[in-house]
Amino acid sequence: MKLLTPQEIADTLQAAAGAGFISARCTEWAEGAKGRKSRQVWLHITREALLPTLRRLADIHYPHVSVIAHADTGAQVDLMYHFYIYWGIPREEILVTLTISLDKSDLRTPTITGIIPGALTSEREKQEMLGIEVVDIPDGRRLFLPEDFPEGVYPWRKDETGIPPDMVKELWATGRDSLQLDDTPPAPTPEPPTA
Amino acid sequence: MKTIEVKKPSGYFTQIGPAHPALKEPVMFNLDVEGERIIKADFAPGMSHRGIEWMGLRRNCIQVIYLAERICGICGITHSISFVRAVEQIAQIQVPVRAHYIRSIVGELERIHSHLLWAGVAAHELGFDSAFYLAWRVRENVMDLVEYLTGNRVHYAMIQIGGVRRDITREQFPRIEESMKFFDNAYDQLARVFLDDTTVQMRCRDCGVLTYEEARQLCPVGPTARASGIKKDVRVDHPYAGYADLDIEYMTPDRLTGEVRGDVYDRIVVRLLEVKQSIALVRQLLEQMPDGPLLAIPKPAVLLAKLKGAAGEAVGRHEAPRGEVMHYVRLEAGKDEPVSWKVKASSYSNYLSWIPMMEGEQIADIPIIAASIDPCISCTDRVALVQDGNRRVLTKAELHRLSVEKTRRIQASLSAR
Amino acid sequence: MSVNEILLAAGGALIMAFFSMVGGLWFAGIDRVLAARMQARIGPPVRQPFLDIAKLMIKQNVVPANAIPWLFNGAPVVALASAVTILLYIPMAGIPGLPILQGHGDLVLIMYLLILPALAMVAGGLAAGSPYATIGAQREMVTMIAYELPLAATIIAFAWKFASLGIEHPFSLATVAAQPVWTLVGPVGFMGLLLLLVTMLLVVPGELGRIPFDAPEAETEIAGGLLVEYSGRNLALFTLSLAVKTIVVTSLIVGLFFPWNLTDILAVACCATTAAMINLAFFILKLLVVMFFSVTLVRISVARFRINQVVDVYWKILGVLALLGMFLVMADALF
Amino acid sequence: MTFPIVPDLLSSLFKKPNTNPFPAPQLPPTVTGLLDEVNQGKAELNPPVPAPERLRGKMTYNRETCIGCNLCIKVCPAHAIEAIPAVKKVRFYVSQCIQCGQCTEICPKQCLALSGEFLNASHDRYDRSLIVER
Repeated sequence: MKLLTPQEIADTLQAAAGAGFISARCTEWAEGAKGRKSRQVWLHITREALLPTLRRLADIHYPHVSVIAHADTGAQVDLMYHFYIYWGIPREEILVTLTISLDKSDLRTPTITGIIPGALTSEREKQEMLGIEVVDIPDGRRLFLPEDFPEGVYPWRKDETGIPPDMVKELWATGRDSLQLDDTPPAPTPEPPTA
Repeated sequence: MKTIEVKKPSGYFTQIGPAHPALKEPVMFNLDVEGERIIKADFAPGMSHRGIEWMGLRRNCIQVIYLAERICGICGITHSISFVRAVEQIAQIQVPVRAHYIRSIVGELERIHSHLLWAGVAAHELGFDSAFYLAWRVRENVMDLVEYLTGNRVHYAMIQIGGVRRDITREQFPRIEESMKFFDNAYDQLARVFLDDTTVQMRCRDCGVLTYEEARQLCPVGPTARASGIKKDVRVDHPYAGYADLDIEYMTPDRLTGEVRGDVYDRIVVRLLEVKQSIALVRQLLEQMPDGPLLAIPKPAVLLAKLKGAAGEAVGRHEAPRGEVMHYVRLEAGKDEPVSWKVKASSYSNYLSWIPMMEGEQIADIPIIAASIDPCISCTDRVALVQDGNRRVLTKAELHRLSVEKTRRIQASLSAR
Repeated sequence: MSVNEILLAAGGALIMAFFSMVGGLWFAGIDRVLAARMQARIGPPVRQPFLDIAKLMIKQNVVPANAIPWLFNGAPVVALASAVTILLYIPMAGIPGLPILQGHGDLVLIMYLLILPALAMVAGGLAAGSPYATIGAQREMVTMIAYELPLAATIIAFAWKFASLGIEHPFSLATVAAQPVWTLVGPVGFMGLLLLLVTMLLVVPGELGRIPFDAPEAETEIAGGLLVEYSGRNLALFTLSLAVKTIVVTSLIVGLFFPWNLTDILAVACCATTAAMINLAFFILKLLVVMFFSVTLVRISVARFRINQVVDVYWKILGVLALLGMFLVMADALF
Repeated sequence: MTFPIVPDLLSSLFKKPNTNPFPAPQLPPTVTGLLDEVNQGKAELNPPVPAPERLRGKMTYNRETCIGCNLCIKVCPAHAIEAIPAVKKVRFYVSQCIQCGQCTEICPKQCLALSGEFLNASHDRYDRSLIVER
């Protein structure tokens, strides 16, 4: 197997994404005394280009799906699909992140479990935590949230569908205000204003 | 949200969990069984969802390190190391090499202790309590060593953004070497007890098999993947910390047994081999550790100010004892707290492989199969109550009230006697 | 039997029941301490099982809503009563007056009686109405069927040996106690008897539901199986019946294989009471040794078997061993 | 058939147990009663396992040198530190402290430290012994 460089991977995937390509960048990061580098490819694409790009990626090397990360940016929700290719080859692994941005008015994304079944856990989690509909997901039940968790509340959203303040219970503060701490010295009384 | 109707199966339906002696942490297995055989397996985690990521988005990066450290009760370093690596990449902080080595040393000691803990739990699930006591007795030594080096037995508080907080000095080396010698012997003993024992072989060979192809598609990590012959190990694949300078091998079961079967026995083999590997790695790291500072930015106040100005996204990873841990972090300039933080713990990737492992096996194999991926779930303060077909959740306060009431009742009936 | 004899037997049975329970719990305590020491632990004090029973007795006795109460509550009583009953048939250390029911039953009866406590547990488990208990009850039945084969083979071998020598009442335990079987055989038969002894030692953990044959209870799989719904007094009774059963099966092995008395070996002549005391102490020591090798050591040095492996081990390994032993004992007569 | 653990088990029978003993061999009827007996020299407690040098235990606080900059509150991950704005000092809740020691590092006046004291259990998390104010 000929190993592609990060730039070559970015180019190949850009071609696969076609019109759905938005931006790409390659980064490196070195640690340790010998300065060996780990390499990352970040691709921003549209939702429609996700499956073709991923199929092309799987042709290069069967990707290890790490997780689908997320970020609520206000009007949109970003989904970052983190894949690793070239696993099993010492120090050659490359992180390929496919980012898609979904408008909050249309939070739908295709399932990638047809290509990588191992992504199911992460997709189920995105549904319940972010309110995203994963189209054609083979198992759409809740995963982590309790059964009596209210519908329409999505813990990872930062808008009005996020966790409402009345669901938040600050355990650390419970009972503090009722303490009678008598040995706290009183605040210095300010001098009464003269004249 | 779309839901799937579960088809009514033949045989009968039984549940194991969320609280069950076979499970050290709460997860629920829904099983269709025929006699003793499992026809269909499903699981429901989330009995202990704590909303850690939500909490992290309301704290600054230094606070998040310690929150991350507490994601897992056993791995005190994996989550904090992953988180700080992501933040360092965003803020472009170059960590001193000595700090990288210290991170790796603590990481390897943690692997030894975690694998020994697992070996004990697995033995207990098999009903082999003597091996459980043996493994945990041996583990006590590494716990003492970690306490000696970091100040605590778990939750080491060693990691800081840009380095480590405490040094491992030359005066401490003999104590570490003493422990490594102890583990050399302990490894021999453990390998004998676990791998040569006839009853362990009877229970674990060809039980809970995960084939190479299944493992490739379901993307498990760590020893679960390696036991099926999948060569995935962040320490080898991805150069980071002190590991970047070492020559590390993928530990697959064929190194000891000459074949890969992907069963529970192979997972025991992999973990034992990794204990041995970790001993060697600690020695190498100590030998090669350079001198130098421990922190890129020694003053925490300065660090906080720098992080407030940092922006970008990055991924930090670490090979935890259970496999890959990954943290995605996104920072924005002007904000103390991360705008996005996604934690991927190792068991998160391993859950799905339970299903092919369990189907077709016996009820008796559930505990050891469940334990064989070394699941790390977690604990919480709520309990589900089913009454007259209705389900509701009891809070800690309610539980406390109920138990007080019951104690009063019993006391009253006793005094009435 | 006259009324007097019946009264005497009843009184003796009560005394026997008391001593067997105390002794059984004491054995359980010793078992736990020995196991702890072998695992490099300190372990509980020897009196711990007594404290446990005392605690269980004052605890609430929960009867599940979907249990069959009379069966659920009756099973522990039957288990304990039947365990004590067996003891009334087993000779002990040649002490006069023991066994209380001497002459009323033989080895075959004991074999049947041995099933009773287990059957009571099965009934209790099924009556509990819990899936775990049901699985446990099914497994207990399978285990019972499994260990019957080696047990039966051993008893047949003994009876055949005595019968072939023309001894009256070959199935009677008194016969076995009077003539240590080892003295009746040649080298080949000796080998056979050794095999039978090993088999019997490994039947004990099955009888008592200890690791590796504790699939019916399997704490980490089915949360205690048969006993999962039991609490309080009922659980105490089951615990007691298991304790008594420990004495029963170990005495049976001692009675079959090691019937010698210390006074006979040393040929000491002393008054009857002293002799009885010495013999009793020696008998208890023999029981402890048998328990150590067949219960304590076995249960801590292996992993639990799956239920199909229990059957495999009892039929394919121990069954074959027992049959081979029986064959050797029979073949011994040819040489 | 091999059972490699059996020799280990049999040899442990003649060795000292590995467990660190509890202060008292068994739970005494009353703890205070036992302590009284110890004070009178009638009973003995098993000595505790020595704590390691670097152990991070209960917080100590020097109220006099504290300038009330509240930097420790900024880095405390556990909300264990509370500001007392009236006097510009802080208060520590030991029951919520996770002993990370981050506050001791950021403190500009070095008025905070972690002691080796680790017996911090109490039935009440706001027990007076678990609130450090000076």
